[in-house]
Amino acid sequence: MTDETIIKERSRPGFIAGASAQIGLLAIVAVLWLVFSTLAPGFTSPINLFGIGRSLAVDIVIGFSQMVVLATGGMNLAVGSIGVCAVMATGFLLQDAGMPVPIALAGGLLLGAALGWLNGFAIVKTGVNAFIITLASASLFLGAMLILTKAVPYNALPPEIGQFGRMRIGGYVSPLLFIAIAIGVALFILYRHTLLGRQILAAGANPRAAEMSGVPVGRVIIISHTLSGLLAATAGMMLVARLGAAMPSVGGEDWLLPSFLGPVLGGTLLAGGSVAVIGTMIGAALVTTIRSGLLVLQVGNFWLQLFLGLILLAAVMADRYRGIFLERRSMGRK
Amino acid sequence: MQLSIEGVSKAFPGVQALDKVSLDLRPGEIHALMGENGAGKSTLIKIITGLYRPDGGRITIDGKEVFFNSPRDAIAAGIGAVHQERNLIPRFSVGENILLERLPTPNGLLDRDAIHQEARRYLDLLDRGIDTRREVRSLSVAQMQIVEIAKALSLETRCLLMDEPTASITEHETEALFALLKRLRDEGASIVFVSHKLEEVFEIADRVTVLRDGKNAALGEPMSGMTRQKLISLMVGRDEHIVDKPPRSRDTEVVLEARNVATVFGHSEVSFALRRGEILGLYGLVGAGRSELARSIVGAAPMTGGALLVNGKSAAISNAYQALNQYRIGYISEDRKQEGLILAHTIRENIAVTIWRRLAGMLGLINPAAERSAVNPYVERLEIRTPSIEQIVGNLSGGNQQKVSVAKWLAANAEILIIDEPTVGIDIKTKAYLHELIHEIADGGTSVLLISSDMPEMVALADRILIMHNKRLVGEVANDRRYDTVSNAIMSRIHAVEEARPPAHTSQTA
Amino acid sequence: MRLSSDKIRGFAASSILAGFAASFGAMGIAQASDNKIALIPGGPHPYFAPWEQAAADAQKDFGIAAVDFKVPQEWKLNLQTELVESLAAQGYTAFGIFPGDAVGINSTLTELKDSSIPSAALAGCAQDPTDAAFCLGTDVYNSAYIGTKELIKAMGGKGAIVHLAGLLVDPNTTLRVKAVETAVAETNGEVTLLQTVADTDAQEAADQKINALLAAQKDEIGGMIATGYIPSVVASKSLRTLGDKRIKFIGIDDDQIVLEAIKDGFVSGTMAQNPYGQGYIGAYVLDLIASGSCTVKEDAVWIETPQTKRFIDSGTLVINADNLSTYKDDLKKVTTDIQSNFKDKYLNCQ
Amino acid sequence: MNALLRRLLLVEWSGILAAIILGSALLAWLSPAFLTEFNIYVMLRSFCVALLIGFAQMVTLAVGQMNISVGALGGLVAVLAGGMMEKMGVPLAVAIPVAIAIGAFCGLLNGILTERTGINGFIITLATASAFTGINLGITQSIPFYDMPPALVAFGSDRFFAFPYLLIAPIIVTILLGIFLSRTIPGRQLLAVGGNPHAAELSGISRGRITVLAHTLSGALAATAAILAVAQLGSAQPTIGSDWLLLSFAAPIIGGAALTGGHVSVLGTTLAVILIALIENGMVLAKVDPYWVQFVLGALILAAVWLNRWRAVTTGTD
Repeated sequence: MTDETIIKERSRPGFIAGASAQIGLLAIVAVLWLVFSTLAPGFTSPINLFGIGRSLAVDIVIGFSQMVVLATGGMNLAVGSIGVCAVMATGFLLQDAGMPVPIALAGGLLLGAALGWLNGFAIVKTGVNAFIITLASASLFLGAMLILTKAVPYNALPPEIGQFGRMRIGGYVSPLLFIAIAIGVALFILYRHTLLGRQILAAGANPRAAEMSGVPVGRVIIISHTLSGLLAATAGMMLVARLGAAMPSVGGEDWLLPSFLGPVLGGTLLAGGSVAVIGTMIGAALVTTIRSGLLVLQVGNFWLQLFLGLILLAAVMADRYRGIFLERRSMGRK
Repeated sequence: MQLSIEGVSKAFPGVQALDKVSLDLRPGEIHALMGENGAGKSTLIKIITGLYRPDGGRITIDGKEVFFNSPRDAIAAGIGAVHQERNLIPRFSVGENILLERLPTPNGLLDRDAIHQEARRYLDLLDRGIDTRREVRSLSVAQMQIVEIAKALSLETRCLLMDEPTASITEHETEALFALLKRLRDEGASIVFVSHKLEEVFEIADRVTVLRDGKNAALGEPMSGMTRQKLISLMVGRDEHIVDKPPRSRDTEVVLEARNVATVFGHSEVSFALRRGEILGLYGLVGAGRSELARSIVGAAPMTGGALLVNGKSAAISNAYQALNQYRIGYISEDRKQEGLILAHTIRENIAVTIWRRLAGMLGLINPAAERSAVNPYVERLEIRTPSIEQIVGNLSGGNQQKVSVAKWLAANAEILIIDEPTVGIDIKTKAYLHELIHEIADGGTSVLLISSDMPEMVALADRILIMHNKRLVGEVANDRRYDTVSNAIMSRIHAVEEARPPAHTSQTA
Repeated sequence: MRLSSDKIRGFAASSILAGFAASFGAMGIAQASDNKIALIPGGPHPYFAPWEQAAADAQKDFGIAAVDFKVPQEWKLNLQTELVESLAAQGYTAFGIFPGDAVGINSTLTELKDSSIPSAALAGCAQDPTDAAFCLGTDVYNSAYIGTKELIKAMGGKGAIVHLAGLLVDPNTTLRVKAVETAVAETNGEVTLLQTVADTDAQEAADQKINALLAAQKDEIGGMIATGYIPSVVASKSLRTLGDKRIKFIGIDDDQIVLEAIKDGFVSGTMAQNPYGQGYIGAYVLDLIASGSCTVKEDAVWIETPQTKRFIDSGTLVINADNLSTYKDDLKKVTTDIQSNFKDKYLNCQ
Repeated sequence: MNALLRRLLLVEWSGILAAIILGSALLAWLSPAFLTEFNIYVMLRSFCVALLIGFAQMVTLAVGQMNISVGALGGLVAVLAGGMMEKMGVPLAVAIPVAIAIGAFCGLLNGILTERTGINGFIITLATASAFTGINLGITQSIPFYDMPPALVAFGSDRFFAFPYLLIAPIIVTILLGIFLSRTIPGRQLLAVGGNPHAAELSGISRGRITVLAHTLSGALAATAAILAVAQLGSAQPTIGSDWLLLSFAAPIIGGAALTGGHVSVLGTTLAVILIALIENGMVLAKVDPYWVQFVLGALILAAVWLNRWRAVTTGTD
């Protein structure tokens, strides 16, 4: 044993949180699927699976947009505001400016990235906590959107956008889910195999040490926020497709909890320096599964929230005790 | 108090940390606990202080078996400790930290004046310069260490465990500490003293217990019959390899020159020249401002005057990123955990962090194979003991952590390395190895600015030694590798400056 | 068989309304059906409480296999659409939905239509273009307009008013703002709109903003109109606290606090809506459509509103001190009227 | 810079104080209604609940935890208190302590679950938040309890000149909390655990017990906030608490608390809540166009934060 044993308590498996932790969570999701589909046949009907997949896709991307900032040890309370700004910008470009779809989408994404950059820039230049800056900018961005659009939704978008949102691949799957997975793969590569990803994680885990080692910490934080804005905008675009309209009421504070839920359940630390890309996806899947399962089971109208909370609690505890059990067993072998 | 550890064992996942280890502590003795890093000293201390529970064996106090479920129990049983990790609350005042678990509440509420008076009593035993009302986070590393010791003393326990109390304090304070420990011993206290510095052990300990690989290599042997060589062979299992390298000549070109540098920390008129391939020592008492100067050089803190020249050209360094990537200056911080390493990341990531830029190919993709093959040679060359380079650095021993820290900078190919306290808390074998390595680095053409409070280390490594006092350079001593003459020259220089002016508080370090 | 037993229970029901409805059943207008109909509000909200009874009554009175009141966990669009999707997966055959978001609900309605599941907007409308078969509810624009007119009347035709509006990002809020502005403009300057205070949908925010408003301009304000449930309640309470009967106030909905304030003279009136009737009639009509026996008449005399071209007013009336005790009966009468004429006016039935 | 000013600037909340003074001066100049007795009453009253919400989060931040369930817990306590009084006829003097005890118990539950399972408090309280809201909605079916005792309602709206009686509660809580955190052993232990959990444990402080204590305290404070909200609104609304979360973090953090734990400021949090109340009041008074409200809110928070940052940099007390 080393002299630094105590560190063990606080340390964590590798920088992409340990595969075993994610298998545990995945197993819990699988068990829930088994239970729900046995108890309620409607759970696995095409329309329900399609619905689950589509909600999941958006939640995953919202989770990613928070995760990339959590990796730096910060947080982004403005994900929802950036999302809705991008949504309304796209709506404007499509409906009022008559731009073709790809240009309008690119415009929305670009705006999201720009707003994210603004957050990052302000955080690095002022040295103020990301929490406070993004709290203020959430209000600023949302406010600017309201001033410019007067909160009037754009609901005469080209029909192919709504059709894309309703499209079913093989009767079960929404193309949005593939987009979310593709983003997941890209992020996985980013954090696992690229210079930038590594620098982000190093800066998140120990900014002073990273700075001393020649990591441009400030630049890395700005890039992470830009990426967060881009991802929030992407989630916004997905909602535009899903709803067939661009509305001022999407995003905002509503995204805040889901944005933390996926990454944190999946094993991303709030302290920074670790990301769980696959975990975020599984974490989001856990919540979506429980929610959908309870709906299908027709659990009492107003009591549903209670059961959602209890099952969530049971799931995280089961995962936790599985981890402890494995640890004990590996010691027993010794 | 008669504290007795009998056949205690402790296993962690993958490691048998302690295997039937014993230790008996008598009243009125200073008992040295020695061993290389990873030998199990700290684990043993954590068991005695109730932080870990042993898998087997027993602990008795005055013949009665005791069970500690938490540090609380151990304190109640009369055992106080200075742990190796920093254990202070950064935002609390010095006084509150010292009396943390038993703050005085005369009428249900804290009495701040009483706290500071009480804390003052213990702090004065060691250092009068630290204000008990200051927040701990504003102290220097050495000052924090002194607060830690005062905190342990304040428990007034009959048994005191000290895990490397002198690791980051200077000789001056060490002397005060030793005088105090001796007095406590003479009053009947039992003290366990852990240190890697043999000189200290020989100076202060009455008996010694040695651990090697989690087992007893020696059990309570009297120091009177002990020789340096014997102690080393007990710990290491082989003889100490002593580096003895003649000082290098110094006619190479100047790579780093400071001209009248002033900083926000209060340095002024700091001028020196570092030549290619030399080891330039920077010695000073705690609070002299050595680390702060280093931080200013690499741009981690602003300079307020003067100029830096790198390879003869004026250099404006605004951050560490620029220092490394543009001027090839690296800084190995004394604060390994805060500034040196990313404890939660793997060895591979820690070493490669400085060279990712070089490794990255198209689209910024890093080839894992290339990364491993870049890192592996350093792991081998520095003999970093680990099952795999995927090991989390926080799980390594202090010595191996330091090797990782050095490996990182070797990999970075820095031309100028500022090495700050490279062997604090490092065991003898690793220390010797690191010394060899630093010589090797310099021989390879890298210039080293060495900061150390460890006089023997300074003498063994530096080619010449700058003396810093109160944020000024007050002299330079040539090093002829003769400990007595060099250390005398340095200390008398410092004392001369000290006497020339009214005594200043040494606590003004920002 | 089912019909008969339901019929007996229907007759046994004490309410006049149930009696009416059951007699329609007895006349053979409604057929027993296998439809499962869900009535879904925008989220948990006291306004929709009568829907639960309306669902139970409709199931009984019209012999529908199931009429269920299903509440999204929170007032969020995605939770509402997930609930709809899930219920569709479970075999519900028709949906009566309050569009918590008038635009956002449309893609879900389109999907329901694609799966041949009819839906109707109840209580509030979905914004055109929409696939909701019709909208039975309160015309938010008209209600706000009438309310403002009522307020202006109470103020004696002149003075300055303040509009307490709901969430700014809600499309309905925009309509209400316009309605109030229009009503004010029609007075040709006799009445001025002093200020519009928005985002008063949360308790504390409403309390804070409304009180701050009263503090600042108590003397200039001649009247206030609230177009959201919560600001109505909070403003009623604030006026009572202030003890000010000079400022006229028109609220919305029949929350107990508002009604008592009307009784005691602190509030001039409130715009009653007809939640029970919306749920009850909605279920009745959805059953007819989902059974395939009727289709919506395209050329019926729909009311056209800024939101939709197929609007049916479920009845808006002003509750004031005069009709405080009788307004419930008035609403029931409205409900019966709408229901008895619905088939002829709006449907083509075989 | 004269010595007094410099010393004032060294205090970390002085930036916020300056923002408050500046803002008040500006508003007094802009709107004659600002300094009227009634407006001051309105501002003080709106500040009461918000302050307790900020404190409820602050104590968990102090120990290095978070309580996502503050709002849900507050909502639950509000309807339980309302239900007790309306449906069971429990007298006010019994209902209030019971309600606070229920809040403390819910907090205790949060604490014990966090401590025993070793799962991040963020996740635990996220789950319990959902459970608390579920119980709240299950009991009320989203319909408020209206029949509150007149004494409670009067307490929520009566005033002595500009001083709302409601303010008594937060004043007492502020003083007690200030003393608790700076002058009592559990209070100091709480901050010690937040500042360096490992060190605190080595010093014989039970990390577990202190974490549970912080959560329990947070529950009790949220419950107190809920009761004040009931008094203020005159009815027990199930929606109480639904919009507390962001404010609960914003107030202590703008007031200087560290998200990582170990450092909070009672005074700073109080000033931050005053600042927020001032901004919101000011926007109504200044008749800000509703479409501009959000934007102005963000800009003002940013300005206040920047002012404080400027202070920190100037004085080097970063």
